[in-house]
Amino acid sequence: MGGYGDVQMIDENGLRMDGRSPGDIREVTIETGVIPVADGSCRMTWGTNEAIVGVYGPMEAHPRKIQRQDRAVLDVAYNMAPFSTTDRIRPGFNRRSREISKVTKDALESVVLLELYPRSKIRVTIEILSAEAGTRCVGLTAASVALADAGIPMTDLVVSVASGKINDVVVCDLNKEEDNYGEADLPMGILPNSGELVFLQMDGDLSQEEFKQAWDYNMDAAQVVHGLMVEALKGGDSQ
Amino acid sequence: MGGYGDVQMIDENGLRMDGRSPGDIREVTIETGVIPVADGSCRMTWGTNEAIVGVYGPMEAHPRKIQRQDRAVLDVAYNMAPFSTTDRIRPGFNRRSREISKVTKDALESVVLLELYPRSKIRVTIEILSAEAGTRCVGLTAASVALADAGIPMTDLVVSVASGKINDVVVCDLNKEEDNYGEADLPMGILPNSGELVFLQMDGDLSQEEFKQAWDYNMDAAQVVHGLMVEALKGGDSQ
Amino acid sequence: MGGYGDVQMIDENGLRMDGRSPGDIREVTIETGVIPVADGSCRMTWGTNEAIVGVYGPMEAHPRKIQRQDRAVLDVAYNMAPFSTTDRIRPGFNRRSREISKVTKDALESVVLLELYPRSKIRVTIEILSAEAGTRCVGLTAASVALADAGIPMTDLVVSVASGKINDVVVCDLNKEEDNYGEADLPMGILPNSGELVFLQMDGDLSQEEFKQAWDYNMDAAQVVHGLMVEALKGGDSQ
Amino acid sequence: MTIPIVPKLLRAHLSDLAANNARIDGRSQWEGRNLEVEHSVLPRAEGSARVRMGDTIVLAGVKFQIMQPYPDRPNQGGLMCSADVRPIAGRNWEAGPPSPEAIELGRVVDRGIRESGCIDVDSLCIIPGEKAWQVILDLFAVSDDGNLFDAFALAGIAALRNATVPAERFEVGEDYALPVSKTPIMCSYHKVGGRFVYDACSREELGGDERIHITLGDDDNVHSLQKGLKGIFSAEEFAEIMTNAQERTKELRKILDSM
Amino acid sequence: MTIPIVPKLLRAHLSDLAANNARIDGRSQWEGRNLEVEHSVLPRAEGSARVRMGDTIVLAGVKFQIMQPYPDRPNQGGLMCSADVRPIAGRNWEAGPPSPEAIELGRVVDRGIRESGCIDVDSLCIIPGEKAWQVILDLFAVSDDGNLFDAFALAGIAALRNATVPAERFEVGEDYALPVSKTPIMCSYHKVGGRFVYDACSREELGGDERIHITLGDDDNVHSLQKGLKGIFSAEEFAEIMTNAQERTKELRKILDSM
Amino acid sequence: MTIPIVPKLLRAHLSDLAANNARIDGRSQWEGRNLEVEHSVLPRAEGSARVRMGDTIVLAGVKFQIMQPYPDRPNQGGLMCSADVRPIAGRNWEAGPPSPEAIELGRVVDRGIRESGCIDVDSLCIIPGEKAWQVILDLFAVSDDGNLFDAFALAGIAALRNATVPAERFEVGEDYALPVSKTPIMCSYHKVGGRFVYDACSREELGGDERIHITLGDDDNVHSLQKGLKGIFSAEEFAEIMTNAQERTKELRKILDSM
Repeated sequence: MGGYGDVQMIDENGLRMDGRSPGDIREVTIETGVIPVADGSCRMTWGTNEAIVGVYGPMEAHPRKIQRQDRAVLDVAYNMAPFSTTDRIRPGFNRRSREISKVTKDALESVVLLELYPRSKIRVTIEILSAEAGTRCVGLTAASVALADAGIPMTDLVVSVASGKINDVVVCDLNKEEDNYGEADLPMGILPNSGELVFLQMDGDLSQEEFKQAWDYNMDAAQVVHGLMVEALKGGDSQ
Repeated sequence: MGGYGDVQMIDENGLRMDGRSPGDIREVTIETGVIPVADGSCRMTWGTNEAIVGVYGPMEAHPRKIQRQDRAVLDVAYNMAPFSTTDRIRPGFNRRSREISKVTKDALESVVLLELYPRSKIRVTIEILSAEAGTRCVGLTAASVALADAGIPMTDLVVSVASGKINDVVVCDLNKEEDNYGEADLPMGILPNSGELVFLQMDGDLSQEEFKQAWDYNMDAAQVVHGLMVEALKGGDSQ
Repeated sequence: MGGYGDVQMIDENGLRMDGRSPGDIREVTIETGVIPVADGSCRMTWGTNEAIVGVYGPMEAHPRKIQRQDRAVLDVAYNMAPFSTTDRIRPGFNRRSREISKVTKDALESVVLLELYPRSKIRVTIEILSAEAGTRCVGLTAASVALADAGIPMTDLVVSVASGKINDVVVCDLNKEEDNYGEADLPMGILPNSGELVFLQMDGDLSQEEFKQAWDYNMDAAQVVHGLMVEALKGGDSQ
Repeated sequence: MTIPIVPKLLRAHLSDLAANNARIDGRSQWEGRNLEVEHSVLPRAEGSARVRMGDTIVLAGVKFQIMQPYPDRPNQGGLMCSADVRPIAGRNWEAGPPSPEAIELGRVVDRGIRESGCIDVDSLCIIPGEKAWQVILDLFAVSDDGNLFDAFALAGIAALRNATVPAERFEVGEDYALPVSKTPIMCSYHKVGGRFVYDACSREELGGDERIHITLGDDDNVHSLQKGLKGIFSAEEFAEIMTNAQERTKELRKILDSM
Repeated sequence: MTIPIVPKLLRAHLSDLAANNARIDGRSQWEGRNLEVEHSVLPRAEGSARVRMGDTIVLAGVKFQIMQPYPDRPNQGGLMCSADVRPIAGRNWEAGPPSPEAIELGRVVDRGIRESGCIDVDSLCIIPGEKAWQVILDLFAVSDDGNLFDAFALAGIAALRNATVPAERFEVGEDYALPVSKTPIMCSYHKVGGRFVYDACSREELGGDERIHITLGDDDNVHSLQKGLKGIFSAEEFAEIMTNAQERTKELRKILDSM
Repeated sequence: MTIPIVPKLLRAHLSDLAANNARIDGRSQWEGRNLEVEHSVLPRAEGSARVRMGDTIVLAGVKFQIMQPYPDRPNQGGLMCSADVRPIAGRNWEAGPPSPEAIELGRVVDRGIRESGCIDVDSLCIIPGEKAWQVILDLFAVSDDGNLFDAFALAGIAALRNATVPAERFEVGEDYALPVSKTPIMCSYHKVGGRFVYDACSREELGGDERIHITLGDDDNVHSLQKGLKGIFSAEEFAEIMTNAQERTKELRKILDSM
């Protein structure tokens, strides 16, 4: 986290610079079937974030050495497009993207019924087209929608939300300025039906009480987003 | 192309700075059997260009995953030696060389009877030892001579020549200064017996009429070079 | 070698800056079993040099293409830890380390009875934790102790020592200052029982007579170090 | 990218169709797929476009950086064009360093735009010898159902025409529209079942032979050509394609101009 | 690293043990292995530590470089943390570019130390806008018998507390101890046989499910969290772990403070 | 490079030959192959040479760049030696990052030339602390029939002796011949059939054991040694080789001096 300095981001009425209350999330839209050649896909906007996810498979896993006899392997890549940020991102190897790919894969493997497809591979590619704080959450949430769109059986969808702290106040779903000057960030990946977790990261500085508040905001927000996901998968796009 | 500025490269008699008429090519020499350990080889000079090509194979294609059941695979690499240009070239990955390798491979695959050698590999390595405009043409032409020197059956030799434009005049076989200040470059890979093409690139700016003229220059020059190739392959070196 | 300039490194009594006579080596300590999870290991200090070596195997060689039908393959890596020198070393590819890994492997393959373990792999990793001239010698010597600690049969241990030249005087076992300002360095890998060699490098400038002196110093020093190696392998650590 | 094994049945089927002057998706020989072009689709880019041709979808985004001009060209900025086909775009595209196919794709599109001179690099100078704009055009494939070349080229020029130079953010003056003086258009032809067709779909690419890419400028001037893949073609075949490209590039240029 | 195939027998055995509230090496659920911490073990480093937890052994070394501060932060130096697990540390670790496992390991340890603010980057400035110290913490695994995360984090903060800024060598003043104002401590929990245990050994890692890493500061403040590997956990499980971490980090901090 | 499997028959054959004091191509133990050295063979290089030893052919080219001297050596330029063996030179050499064999080859040749001090790096200074020449020697294998080491080393020193410093092109004065004050020469020996031979051909390399490379200077001074490959040798064997190298390097130096 960037540390806050003197930037005041909560007004006298307790509202944030974009008008939200501490527990509010930004506007979310979800669309499926956006990549005609993929087996499943999802486009998700979340504030000014935009992610698209393509799912291919189950398909043959090659080379053979990556095959598992008792289950499918899940290949997950998270990437930020060069034009997704104010300063262009050079394509290529990037430790941050590798780590996010890994924790996203760990989260999705916890819900996908991989044992139904021995020796095969399912490939999930998450591309961030526009970034505005919280891209890993948008990517993971959109990936679970895209997997559902591809008809891959899962025990539950995954909803990912991050809360944080600005000006010593805990708030839900940091936007870009809040993230830049904020003091903490707590992204979680939640199974909306059980309230269990498959993804958890955090950095910054939260007291135990603040941590509890951030956790609760995430849990509540997950229910809101889950409603939109179900709607998008049912039929018409959700906005 | 570099764009021409004020450099005058055609004199009042319509001759170029090195004394050639618009349709003339530079001096060409061809020599085979120049790499004792290779199955076929060719050294070609073309103006101050010098290329050597080594052919190995047909040999076992490994790893096995690159094998094709119904034909040989052709492995073509074009590379410029570090000392081949005024400013030294750093060895290593290079997008230009990769592209030239690919289009050269595409051209040679069009004439080599690959289906005679299922599961095997033929390796063609083109090294530019001295560069003076038109190296891709010299490399492709020399490669077809080296393949013939290795006894690999082909439907025809490939002759590659480039014409271009300087001072708004279409000329054949640009030299280095002409290439630096020229306005267009049209390299073609021609089958001398049928006049068909296996290779074509172009960049710059040519009107439809200029384009036709450059095309015709290339066709005529191909016949000249073809004569030298046949002579070199028959026996004595050609110069 | 750095070349000597005006630095005086031998005093009027013929002693070196650290008090040694020309033929003396620095203090050496040897310890085995220092990596609990490895099959064999060795920690060796030599002056301010410190190396640790881990041996794993014989174990399955994979991928299968690296297997040899008639013997084990020996995988040897030499590496300097980032904190092993005054200026931090950036991790990653390094031509010097690659070459030292190769010549160390060549030396060890000369004594390990690889034919006893067909199709398997033995992995030797040499890590320099603190560097003070002569790390390749320390690494090779420690590797032969670690292989013995792992119970891998060998025809003999390998003892590696380097002599060199400072202020036109041949001396044994250069320390860091001597190496920086010295005029030559002659590392050798010696089989202490036969006096034969499995490793030899040299750079700098030595007359034939100086070369003979440096050679003899190395032979004598090898016997001294060999005694410590045997002691360490017998039981108690050697210092 | 993974090179799929070409089923012989597909090749035979495409030959039969060609013999009857038909194509696998019902189009005629020179007919393109449904085309959609949109502007300003990427909020973080200084210019952007989205092109859809049938089930092929691509994005183009323009970003700017400040560079120091090269010593021998103190008054010039730069144009860089980068094409990335990531695994999201189709099951045969794989992660990792760019394949020869991806490198060719990027370089051919780059040459068509660069060689047309549509961006006047002299106009990109801010302070001679010290600061100039580098224009970076990033092409991104969302869905590859064939002919990424034409889709990239069209999205690329559309994004450039849509771009604003972010002078204010870099504190070197006021924002202004990037001057784009020409409109180069690429048309690609693929030999399928023994004859060339325009705008091949992925099944035609899979069962076809060589490709030819032609980029023409506003006056039908040729700016870039490329023959790709194994195959032999005649002067007559090329002349026929060139004639078609002259018509088709005019139509596409009109679409861009009407936006 | 090579991912070993998990033997089903091991998983079954670990489940049985858990059912009896036992662990494979005889420890209780929240019991750590024997711990040794040493200072000043690397002669060429400006600060160093060696940590042994059972048969897991790691080193941490601190080096300094002079950097130019970033234009937008002219008064700040930098902290870089790099974790390398080379093949010496265990038979499943392989040479080559860092695996996703190694990248995660390095980044999680880095965040715990960085986010605690224990190094005041403003104090690293030498000449504003021109020169500042870059602190480089290199973590090195000697022997991996499980839970490299905690070992790295403990060695890392111990080495920083041991470090001397080499101002004399760089000719910018006199040497002084690196100011380290806080002591973040990481505790890691692994789900084994269906329940979480503290400080898993390598056999527990091999036969277990997800991991959770918690870094707490001097006042129990949370500085970093990470869930790794496949697995699902409940809010109740997490609360239990967090409670344990609050106790355990205090004990470990005391050990460092007593050195 | 691909390491070919050594046929046992070849090894046995080479042993039989050695027992009769014979070699596979009819030479005697210390006899080199036919040698040709040519100067000025590369039009774009500032110095060049071509060496042919039997069917082994190599090129060496010298280029110059202007570098900034290192802060601690403000009056010195640099010498860089790079050896590349590309697939053109033989069927076992493959494209890609340099193999350990290629790295060793380049470094051994480099050390022989560098350590002899034949290039006075102080003479390469143009403006102290600001500009100096960097001499780049590129070695290129055309045909590898064994003993690339000696061929590279000989071509390297011959190209340096042939080089002109291109001061005019870089606008820092008039061109002049690069001063090369010494002539280091490498001789390589390979153990074949149980004894060492000079200048092994590729079949001898394939069926042989260890190699020893010796670089001697004008006064028989030793500048560089290297033992490569698996194998054990005695002090007596080495003494015999060293004696031979003293003779042979003198002969080769005479050939260069007579050009």
